[in-house]
Amino acid sequence: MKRFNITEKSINNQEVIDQVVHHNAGAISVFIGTVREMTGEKQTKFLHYEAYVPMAEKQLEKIGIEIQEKWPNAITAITHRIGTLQISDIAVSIAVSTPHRQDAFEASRYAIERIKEIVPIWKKEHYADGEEWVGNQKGTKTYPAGHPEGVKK
Amino acid sequence: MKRFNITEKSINNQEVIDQVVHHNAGAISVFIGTVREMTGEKQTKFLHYEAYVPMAEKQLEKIGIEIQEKWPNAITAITHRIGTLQISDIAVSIAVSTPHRQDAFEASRYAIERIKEIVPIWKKEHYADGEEWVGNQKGTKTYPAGHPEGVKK
Amino acid sequence: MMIKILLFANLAQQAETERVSIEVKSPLSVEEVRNMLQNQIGKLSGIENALVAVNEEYVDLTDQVNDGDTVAFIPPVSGG
Amino acid sequence: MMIKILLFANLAQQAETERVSIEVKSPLSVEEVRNMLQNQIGKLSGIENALVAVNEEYVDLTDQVNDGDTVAFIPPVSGG
Repeated sequence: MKRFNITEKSINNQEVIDQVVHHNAGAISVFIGTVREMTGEKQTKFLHYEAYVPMAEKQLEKIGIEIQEKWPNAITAITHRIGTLQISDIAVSIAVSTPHRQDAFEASRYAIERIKEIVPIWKKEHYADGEEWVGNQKGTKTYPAGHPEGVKK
Repeated sequence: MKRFNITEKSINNQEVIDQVVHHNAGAISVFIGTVREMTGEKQTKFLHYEAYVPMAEKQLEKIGIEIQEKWPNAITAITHRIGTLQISDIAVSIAVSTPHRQDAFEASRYAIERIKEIVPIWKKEHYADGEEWVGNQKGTKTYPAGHPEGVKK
Repeated sequence: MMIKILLFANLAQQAETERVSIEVKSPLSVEEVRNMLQNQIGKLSGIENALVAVNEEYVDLTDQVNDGDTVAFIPPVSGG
Repeated sequence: MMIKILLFANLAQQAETERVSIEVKSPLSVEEVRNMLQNQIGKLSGIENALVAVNEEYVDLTDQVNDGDTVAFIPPVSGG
């Protein structure tokens, strides 16, 4: 299994975790994103994710490298699912192991924030009353330079 | 399976996670404590955990209640293993689900910190060159009142 | 020379395709590719907010695109 | 009246037992139990840093212990 993986299959958390187990790790922080039914008054029926797969896997790998630079000895594995997902399905599973727990929490949080910034994956919400591409499609945030901040070219 | 559990068996993370999956959860933060080999120059051969089991389970349950008070809609499950553990074995697995990810991270971190404060579990390190009960056995921290701060009687 | 263009999410939906090829005479900038694309298939609402990647790496609008390159327009991402 | 005492970790190791019973004539404080215990089995180093639980709930040193209660001396915990 790849440590940085986009898949159409359902995600097995333990397979993601297994890739970061290490004899000098004392802590593993796992973040699992699941499909939530209610967002405010809006009811999600199901989701559809699409990705620019080869680039998305490269960007996930970059996040792993960024984490290793910021938290030495951290080991990261990330799997993101694409396709149609039902309520409670796992969209993403991130595992980071570190010698001490503080770093594991920080790095795992960093990973999910970075995914939402730089990894080419898009979510379409299918609500009870319509559908919508999620994210900042309306252009309130712009990237004059053509790339997000902090992205190494 | 109990949501707050002390066990002598090896821990299955997914069983812990399964207990917090919820249709209105968008995030699950899982913390896994594993046995680390090196701490500074000291090499751990194996660990032994003991617990005051019925009270430890009650205290874990209290942590779950505290979390629900601090982060409404959070659901918590915690399993801690006791007995003899080898390098990389899972000592504790904590899962917290919440609607949004910020709360999941905070609550899961809170849970592990509280375990280290109020749950009657003790760890004995068996090093290459001796053994030692871990924790503040030397009395640099004292509890004049007989109980730790923030414990509800 | 030939440039391959990839579109995603709402951009692909508007274009009714995920792949477009454009024929150009000489190397040009990312921004020029963006203009040529819309001359060819029509205005794509929101494309000015899309990130751009050439051969799977993010680039600046002023970077140059060469023969055979793949230019991807990446609307604001929403994974996780 | 009879009071059950539980010891753990380094305290159990020193006492060479995890369970002690003490016989008393009238209800007494947690602190008095701690003193009586050490009168009976000898000084336990570090017991003054132990938390105390009666019937599985943390208590204060001044709280009262009654017939049949279980008093647990809980050295600084180190789970997780």
